[in-house]
Amino acid sequence: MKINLDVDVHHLTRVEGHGNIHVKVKNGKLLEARWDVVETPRYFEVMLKGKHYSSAAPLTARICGICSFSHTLASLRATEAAFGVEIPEAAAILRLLAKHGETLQSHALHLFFLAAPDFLDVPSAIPLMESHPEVVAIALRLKGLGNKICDVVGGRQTHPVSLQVGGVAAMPTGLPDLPPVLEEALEDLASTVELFKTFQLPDFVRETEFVSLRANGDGYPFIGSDLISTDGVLKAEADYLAMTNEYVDGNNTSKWCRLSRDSFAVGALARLNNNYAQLRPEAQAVAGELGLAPVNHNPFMNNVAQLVECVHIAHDSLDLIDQLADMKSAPTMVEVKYRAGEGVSAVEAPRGILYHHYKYNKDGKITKANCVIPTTQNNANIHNDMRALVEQFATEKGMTNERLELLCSMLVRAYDPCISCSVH
Amino acid sequence: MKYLGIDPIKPKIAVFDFTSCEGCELQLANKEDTLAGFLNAVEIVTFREISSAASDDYDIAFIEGAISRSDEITRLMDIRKKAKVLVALGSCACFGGVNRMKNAYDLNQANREVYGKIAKETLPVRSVKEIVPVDLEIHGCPVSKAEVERIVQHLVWDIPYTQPVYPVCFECKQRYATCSFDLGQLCLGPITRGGCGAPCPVGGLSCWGCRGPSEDPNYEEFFRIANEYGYGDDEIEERLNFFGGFEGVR
Amino acid sequence: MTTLLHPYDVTQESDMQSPLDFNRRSRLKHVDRTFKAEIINIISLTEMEKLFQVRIMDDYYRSKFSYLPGQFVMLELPGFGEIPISISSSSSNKGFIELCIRKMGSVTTMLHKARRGAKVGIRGPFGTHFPMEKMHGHNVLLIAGGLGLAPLRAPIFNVIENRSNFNQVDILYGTKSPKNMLFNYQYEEWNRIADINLQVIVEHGADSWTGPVGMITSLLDDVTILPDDTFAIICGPPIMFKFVCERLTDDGIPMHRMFVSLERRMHCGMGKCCRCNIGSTYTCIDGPVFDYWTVMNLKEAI
Amino acid sequence: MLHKTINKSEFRKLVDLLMENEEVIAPKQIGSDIKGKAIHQYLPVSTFDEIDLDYEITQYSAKTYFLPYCENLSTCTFDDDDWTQNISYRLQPRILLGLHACDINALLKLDKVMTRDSFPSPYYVSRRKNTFIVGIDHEPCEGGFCQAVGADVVTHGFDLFLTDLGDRYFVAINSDRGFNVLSRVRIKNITQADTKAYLEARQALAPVFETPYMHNLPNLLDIEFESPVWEKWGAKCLSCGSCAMVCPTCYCYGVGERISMDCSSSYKEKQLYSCNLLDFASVSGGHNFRAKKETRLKYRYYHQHRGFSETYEEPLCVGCNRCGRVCLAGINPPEIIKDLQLEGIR
Ligand SMILES: Cc1cc2nc3c(=O)[nH]c(=O)nc-3n(C[C@H](O)[C@H](O)[C@H](O)COP(=O)(O)OP(=O)(O)OC[C@H]3O[C@@H](n4cnc5c(N)ncnc54)[C@H](O)[C@@H]3O)c2cc1C
Ligand code: SF4
Ligand code: SF4
Ligand code: SF4
Repeated sequence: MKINLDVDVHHLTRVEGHGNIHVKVKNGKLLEARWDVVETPRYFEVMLKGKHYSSAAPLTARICGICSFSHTLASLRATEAAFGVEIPEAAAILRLLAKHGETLQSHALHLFFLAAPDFLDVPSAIPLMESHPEVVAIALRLKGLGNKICDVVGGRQTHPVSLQVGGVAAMPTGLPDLPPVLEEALEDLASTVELFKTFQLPDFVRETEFVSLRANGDGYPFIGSDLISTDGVLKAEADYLAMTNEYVDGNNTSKWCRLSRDSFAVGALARLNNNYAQLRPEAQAVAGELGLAPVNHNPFMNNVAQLVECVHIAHDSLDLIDQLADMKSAPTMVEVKYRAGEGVSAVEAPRGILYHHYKYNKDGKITKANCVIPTTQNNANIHNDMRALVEQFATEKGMTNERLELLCSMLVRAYDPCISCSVH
Repeated sequence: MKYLGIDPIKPKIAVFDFTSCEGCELQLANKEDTLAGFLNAVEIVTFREISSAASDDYDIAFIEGAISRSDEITRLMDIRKKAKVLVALGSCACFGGVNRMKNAYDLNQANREVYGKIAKETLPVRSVKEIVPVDLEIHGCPVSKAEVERIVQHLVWDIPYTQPVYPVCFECKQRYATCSFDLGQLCLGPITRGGCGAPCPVGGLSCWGCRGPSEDPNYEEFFRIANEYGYGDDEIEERLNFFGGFEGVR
Repeated sequence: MTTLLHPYDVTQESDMQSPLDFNRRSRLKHVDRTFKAEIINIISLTEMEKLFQVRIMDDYYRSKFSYLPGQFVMLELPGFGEIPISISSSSSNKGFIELCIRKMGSVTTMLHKARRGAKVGIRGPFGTHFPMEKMHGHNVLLIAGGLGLAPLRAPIFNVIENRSNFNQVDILYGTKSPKNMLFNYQYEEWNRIADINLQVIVEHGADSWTGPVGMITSLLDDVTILPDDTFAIICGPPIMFKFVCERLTDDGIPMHRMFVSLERRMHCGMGKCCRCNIGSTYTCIDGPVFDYWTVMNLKEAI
Repeated sequence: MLHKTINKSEFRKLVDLLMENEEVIAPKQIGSDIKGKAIHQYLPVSTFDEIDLDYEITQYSAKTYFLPYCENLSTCTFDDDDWTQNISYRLQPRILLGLHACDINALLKLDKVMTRDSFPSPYYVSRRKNTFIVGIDHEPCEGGFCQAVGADVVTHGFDLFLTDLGDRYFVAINSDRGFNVLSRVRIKNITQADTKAYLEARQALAPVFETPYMHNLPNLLDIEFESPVWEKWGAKCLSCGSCAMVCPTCYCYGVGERISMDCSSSYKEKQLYSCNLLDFASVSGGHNFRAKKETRLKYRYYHQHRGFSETYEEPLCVGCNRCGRVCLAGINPPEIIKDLQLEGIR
């Protein structure tokens, strides 16, 4: 067989952050298939040292511009755990609503702007404004809704200000504006499902261990709870290090992770594989329509899982706003008394489970910090998937460098990696 | 899209990211209600975060992020050569942003702490203007898309743009907010450049100064006030250093 | 349910509807309405200045629009801003007005791109004027520095058109350099046809320049001033008219016979925004034309 | 002016009735500061219980309901090379409840600028005429000096004005619509006892605090134009404009225009400004007529206490001292005026 393929992507596009793909196939033999993260490191864990507890969340929010709410929430919860602070019920609901806003915004951005162009054969969403105006209109409405929720609850679309140690600054005044837009979004999501039915996902399966939060009986998990894997590992939140097992790879500025196998996956697909039963029936129905049932081992199905989650979130947000309507004068903040202590928090960022871990001294200043990012956990798995993908497809008839490059790129994008996040 | 018989220039825009969270880039794709108009007014030729198309032929380069590695310096110098107008987008590009706090630590030790034995290359954080000349700065962490729109309009019509010179307090007051100082928070509003609409004090967190100093700020009085309200020099220092815009004012 | 409070609509206020005079004093309804006007011609004067001939499009409003030398209009580029600009043409001109505009900031730069036929907005006219009638039968000394010639052109036209009403007329004009000179195509006409003694001085000469070089005050050395019979009109940058006015005071011209046009930041033209306010004086209503005594009393005026 | 009394329970009914029909703005406690002092603000309310009529002073004045911080003056729509300008004014009536005398006096001063003179402002007039004002008597607030500027008593400029007589209010009716609205509930004619009670109540509101000595202030300001007092206070000024934003009478503004990204429409926006902001008097080309903090600060006082007096025979300031309270640097009229008086004597 005379198959020679050579793919070299320097700074993959339509992903957050900087990563490279190298594939070399010589005479049908795989010589190399690499996914390398080359993002500039920022040393957040070092910068956190010595900082006052009130700086932790605003600082770690800047780890990532796309999932700044997740970082904020993870950070706040870690601090609250260290100080033994219990936030009021209304604050917990508001935080989950803000989280939903972020997930919706992030998933919509990924599905329409980063992933969809591959399926519609264009380099970006910009040309779609002419060729598929209705798709773009839906995309903008959904993303806009996510941003609006963030804005109303968090005070800003990116890097929230109202979410603070002890709860949420105040009951937002803009809540009543949201339900009508959410109702509209349900229709837009239905149209999106129809669109996704027309997309051909690559037929690729590699058995994988999926890690996520585990539902604690109160619905699909987003903020804090036990940790679970499809290989049967179950750990407490505070025991996260046993779940992540970070190590440094020479080619990457991002660390890599392993658990039962030499890599594992986190993200929408992992959440869904572990917590399918907790999805709202409307979301389960959509999953069924799109052929997604747990446990699914096709990484490209992560796109579908995101869409299913959007449906879940839209319905859930309406419920949360309903609950809040009866809590107009309920407290949203408790007084915070700092003390020496240690806290861990796990939050499901849009692209997977995110951990923050701080140690505080008696002055309320950080002495040690650790953040483990979803994409850090995914990177090794992407790398392994890519090897398998190339092995499966390299020998396919008519395979060209371009097609292989597209396939590999689509694979990385399917994970919706947050690369600068992973190199924080 | 003619205006009063005048054809706008449709500038070719390229967006590049360096050491940052890519939040400012993300803002470019936000403000969904006017996004179509925004994307129509310019020709985006390179924007890695949302597009696979790329070209070296551009008029305006938006630079997001601080500079903290040697390859970034080379890349930036190359962009400067190609761009007619170079815009620093966001506080990381303008001042180094939160990244600048890294400079207070020993980098070798930092490397050991994060990466153990396999150290990664890193340089002290610098802003874009510390490396190449910058034509226009858009402050903020993240930038406000409304302000970006305004600036892009000025670029599209090629007319000069003036930044607001007043401090954040002014807009904070216009939003009917209660002063953070009254609520027991240290606020940099009195010395920080306005234009953001004061989302932070209005949202319940005081202003942390992401947009850097306003024009002719009264530092002396501000420090006196902060002390008077009971904030120690350490606290003030930590806050001033947060976004890198106030380096050396104290 | 019966209404407790009845909405009040200003636009229905009958006694407010018709203007008392066309300068729209007391016209409550639509004080912010601009007259749409077409740029009918653009004359490039220097690198920085262009002369725009602008015509109000509505026939009725155009026929009603009248102004006096020294008044200004608020010129609007919808979507870009509104700026005060002195009317630079003859007040007897009914068809169009002329605005001489220097490219400075955003609105003026945008305006410099405009083509013939573009439609802009005009509000006004606003402000006080040079009291030309008072000067009848006297000598008139018109002194301009730089762009100051633009507002001075209206009184110059007035003098020319009513030449017999004035005695000796001098125009002294100073600019940075010969290439900054405005309206030089008209000097000959003013000199020869209108019998006006026009003198130009530049701060920095050039090879082709044969005229005098120096500060504008040095031109005054060669002008005979009859203190009891002379009115002076001075337009230019603050520092210039300070020097000139002090010099003329020394020469004996009473302060109330010297008129200057002040420049201030303005956002409304109607004595509301306060940007041009100096103590209790609104430059847009009580000015821009002031006599020198008033200016002296404004403390910060210069 | 007609006078009646109304029981407090009836008054509550009246407010409920008003609330059913229109937007009601009233003083509302929004929290407390770190020292535990209540913070009040004029805000839209939807139930009577949200209202706190016994407030001392609101942090912001009610000015924003007449001169909004940002107001759309006109919009333009573009069509090829042409455009059309559209202007509309606020028409919806609303009720502003619980204004103190100083704040009503402030409106009367604004009326002088905005409704008379050469160019009345239709934007202001239409908001003013569409606002139903119910005032209420209250003792002067701490630090206020309304009495010194004659702003503690008000005789017009409102629809209804209340004086608390314990179980009932003594109501001054100053407009036909005020009369009409009152006729919806049970009111009583005033008795001699009511009048006596009213006068006693007023008496109790007499000066409580030391107020600054304002004698001959307009002339003093003119004479002390170069006084070092301005340098002393100017050095503290943050040039943030907070004073003008909370002041019930400061009305300076700027106008800017914005065009939509697709050039299909634009609008002209008025934004209240402050003479303390750095670029208040700067012009294109870089010249700033008031480049120094102290000059700008001085001119705020100059306008309030001399300029306005020259034109209207009374100061613009109503002595609420909101500007003094809001200023982080502690710049306040009573102390500045005191300093000027001392400086004048020296
Ligand atoms: C009574 C009067 C008459 C004038 N006549 C002329 C004239 O005949 N020809 C001419 O070229 N210029 C004249 N000017 C100056 C002209 O108004 C300014 O150059 C112009 O406003 C600059 O606007 P810009 O948007 O280009 O500048 P920017 O610097 O972008 O200014 C932004 C805004 O600031 C305000 N502003 C800035 N400078 C001035 C200023 N000097 N005066 C008032 N507002 C200002 C305006 O609202 C302007 O829109 C006159 C000014 C006044 C007060
Ligand atoms: S909260 Fe901050 S920005 Fe707002 S007025 Fe107070 S000091 Fe100024
Ligand atoms: S209020 Fe301060 S911290 Fe917040 S966006 Fe504005 S300048 Fe930045
Ligand atoms: S005391 Fe201050 S805020 Fe009150 S009216 Fe006078 S100047 Fe305005």
